[in-house]
Amino acid sequence: MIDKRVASAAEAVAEIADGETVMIGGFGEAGSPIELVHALIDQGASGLTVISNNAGNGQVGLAALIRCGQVAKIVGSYPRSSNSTVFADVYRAGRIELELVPQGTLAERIRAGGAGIPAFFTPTGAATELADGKEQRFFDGVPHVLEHALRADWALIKAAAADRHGNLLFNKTARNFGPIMAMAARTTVVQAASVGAPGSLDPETVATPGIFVNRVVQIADPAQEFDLVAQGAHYP
Amino acid sequence: MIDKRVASAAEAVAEIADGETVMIGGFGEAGSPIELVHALIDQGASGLTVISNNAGNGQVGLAALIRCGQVAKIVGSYPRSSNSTVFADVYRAGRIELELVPQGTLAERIRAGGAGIPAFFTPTGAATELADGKEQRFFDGVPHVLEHALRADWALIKAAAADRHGNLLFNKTARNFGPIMAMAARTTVVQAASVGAPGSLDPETVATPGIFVNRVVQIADPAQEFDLVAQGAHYP
Amino acid sequence: MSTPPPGLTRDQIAERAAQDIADGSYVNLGIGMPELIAQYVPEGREIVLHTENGLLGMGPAPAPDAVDPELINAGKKPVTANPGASYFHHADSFAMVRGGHLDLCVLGAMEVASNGDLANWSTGQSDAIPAVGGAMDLVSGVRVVRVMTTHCTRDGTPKLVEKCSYPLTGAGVVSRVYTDLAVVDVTPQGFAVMEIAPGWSFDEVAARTDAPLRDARPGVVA
Amino acid sequence: MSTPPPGLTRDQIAERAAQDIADGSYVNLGIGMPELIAQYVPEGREIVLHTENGLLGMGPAPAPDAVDPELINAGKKPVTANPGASYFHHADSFAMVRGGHLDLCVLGAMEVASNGDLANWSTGQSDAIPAVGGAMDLVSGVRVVRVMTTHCTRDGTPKLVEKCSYPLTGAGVVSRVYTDLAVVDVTPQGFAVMEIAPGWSFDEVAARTDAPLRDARPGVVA
Repeated sequence: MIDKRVASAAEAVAEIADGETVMIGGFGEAGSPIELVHALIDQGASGLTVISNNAGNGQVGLAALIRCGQVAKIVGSYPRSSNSTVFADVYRAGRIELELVPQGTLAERIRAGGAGIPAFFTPTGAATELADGKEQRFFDGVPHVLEHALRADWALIKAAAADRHGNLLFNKTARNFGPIMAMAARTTVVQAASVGAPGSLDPETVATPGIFVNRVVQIADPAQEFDLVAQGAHYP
Repeated sequence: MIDKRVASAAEAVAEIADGETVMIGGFGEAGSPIELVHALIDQGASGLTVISNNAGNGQVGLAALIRCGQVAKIVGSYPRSSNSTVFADVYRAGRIELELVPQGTLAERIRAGGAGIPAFFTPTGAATELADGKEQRFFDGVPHVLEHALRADWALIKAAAADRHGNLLFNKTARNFGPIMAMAARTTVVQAASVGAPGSLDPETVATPGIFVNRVVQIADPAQEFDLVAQGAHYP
Repeated sequence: MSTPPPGLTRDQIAERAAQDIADGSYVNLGIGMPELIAQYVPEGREIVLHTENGLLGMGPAPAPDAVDPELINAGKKPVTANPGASYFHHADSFAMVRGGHLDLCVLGAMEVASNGDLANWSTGQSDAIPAVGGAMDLVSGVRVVRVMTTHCTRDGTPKLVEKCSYPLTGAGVVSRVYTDLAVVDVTPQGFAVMEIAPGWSFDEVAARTDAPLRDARPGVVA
Repeated sequence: MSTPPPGLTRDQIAERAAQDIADGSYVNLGIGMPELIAQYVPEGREIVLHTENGLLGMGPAPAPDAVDPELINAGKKPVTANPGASYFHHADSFAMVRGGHLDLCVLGAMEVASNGDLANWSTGQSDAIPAVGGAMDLVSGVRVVRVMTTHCTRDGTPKLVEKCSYPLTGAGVVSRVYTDLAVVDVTPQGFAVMEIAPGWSFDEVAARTDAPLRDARPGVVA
């Protein structure tokens, strides 16, 4: 029997080890797997490499994970935030490393990691300083850079609905990095507002097939990072 | 106003010119855009390069297009058919060229064509004769081959439902190559059983966003290639 | 020379930029000033807005009581979805961008060079937090890249230059610039002024531009 | 030597192969004989079948009056979808394959070599119609690749060989072979026989194998 449900966020992230790589879904405040990230803060793993488009908002979620000193490196496209100085402070203090990647290249590298494509050529970033040191090649007279796949030990993502097999639906623009991060991690952990029996989701509309998912935690009424930041919430 | 509807299959394919490249959706008999292919037969363009996983069934659709002498080259993975000798006869007579591509590489090359990725490395086919003459490189000690994007002048695909913007839903395994071929052609022509107003499809479930579609023809009661072949139908 | 009147307002620049968007276009509007353009699409034209975080068919901001924190744009502001919209993940979203499926994007700029180079992501200052987002993807993939910006920075430094001093977002990508003072095309011969704000002269615009300008206004013999 | 009894039937080979599929596995079964395996998954184990044309959670063949020509498997035969199924396009389907997400595939074979090389797509004959399908993708991406086949061709030629004579599907990819005569593992030391069909001796199997065989049956001292 296939049953990917685990009882709690704490149990779902218990095995994340120091120094591992963790993809964290979300774009801005939409789709942040807040409860999973807070469980990771409670759990205490450190020296993590986090792959995430942004670097957190306010004093919760990823921003709090960074503030707690658990993140050694961020791979992302836009770590600036108008509502948080956590990343900026830690970065200026030299206590976190940053690999800056154009947003579409970040997405494509993650998708490649999940699809068994070790490297691909892209025009994005060619002839800019983000191409420095990268292999370049012309196609049809246009310069391209060779970009390598990104994979992770863990992916933490948020879905709107799941079933026991790990099939997922997302909500609007909270989908963002969820489906591709689910593909690219050794162990994908999902928090979903509802978790039904197989057959509860229409097979035509499944956005992430269960084969990409390892653990599902039901968080029936998830906090919205948007609301927590607006309220000035602080974790822990 | 965005209205991609055209009145007939004939009108939708009227501009396909001799020598152009046409992607044709479908896997086996599922998802074949039969009415569009028959309109292309009526229209008469020749010297075509067809990108399609298979090479047709029975004496209808793609098999008929080949029999009519309109196809100079096939790019596909499995041109053998248990229910048709059309391709085999033409191939043995030396009247058609074949580029044989592993099925997943075919899909990924089409997706790359649609995604602006000119080339990528894949392990598929490395150390086989299908890698002969291709650039090879090792990643993590495993041999990979460099594969190039496929694009086309036209894509002819079949959908279950569409809207005026060209958003598409597919039916079950008839989805197969439809979404990626729609991405990779200069002009994508869709036959859909129903064509509604914008808003008639749930934005969470759209499988092909309208940006990838140029023309939509309503074929309310499309023939199934499966049935035509079983009936021994012959086109024209 | 006499002091010229104020240039176009942000809304006026947006209105001007919107006039050049053809009916049926798929368009990405950069964060900040370019977002205003959506409000000025001329009556009778239907355009589809793409926001790179995963929505095609973006609509205007919602009423305050209808905000969904999971329906936002690339600038992280709440938006709505129009009829005919679709949601998708980031790899699919940037396949649209990189694959040349968008007709037009209008971006902000720190500098635009007369060869079409664009700098809009980094001042290169060592204490700044580096952040690039989707700008490099947009300029390398979208068919037509235009810029909407003030002609000069707040301290009066020209943004239209002979060569960018900031790190590039993309090389040779911009085809047209809308500013508070002018509409300027990037041509093989450099900047060409197509229109000038009311009350401004060519020389006054040229004095605020750090590259040679050609007067290509219809009816003007240069 | 005496004539041995008939080997296992196709159904018996399938039943044996099914016993090695762990509960919860994601599995792709090759066209032809391997498809039979689905019918013999032991009671109490839930496995999810992938068919590369775009379905995860494939169920058995439908009743004749319930055939949907748009719901087929990679062998182009009508199938059904189990609860928990999902449909997807070909690029996503082969991302599952190539990306290492499938636990197991069981494929047919024309030849398997003692180093794990597999040939199952082409006889290399000049008048044959070349066709490869998804076989090369499966062997390069799926974590465990096994083979189900008759031990010899109809004319008695061994399929387990020292070196494949037909064009390869993949190099060093097969880990276990189920035949009508034996279960044979591919090891760094070559073929190792793990089980033998009732009524057959090691020597009789070895005589029908075109590569050195090691007897690695539990309890047998080689």
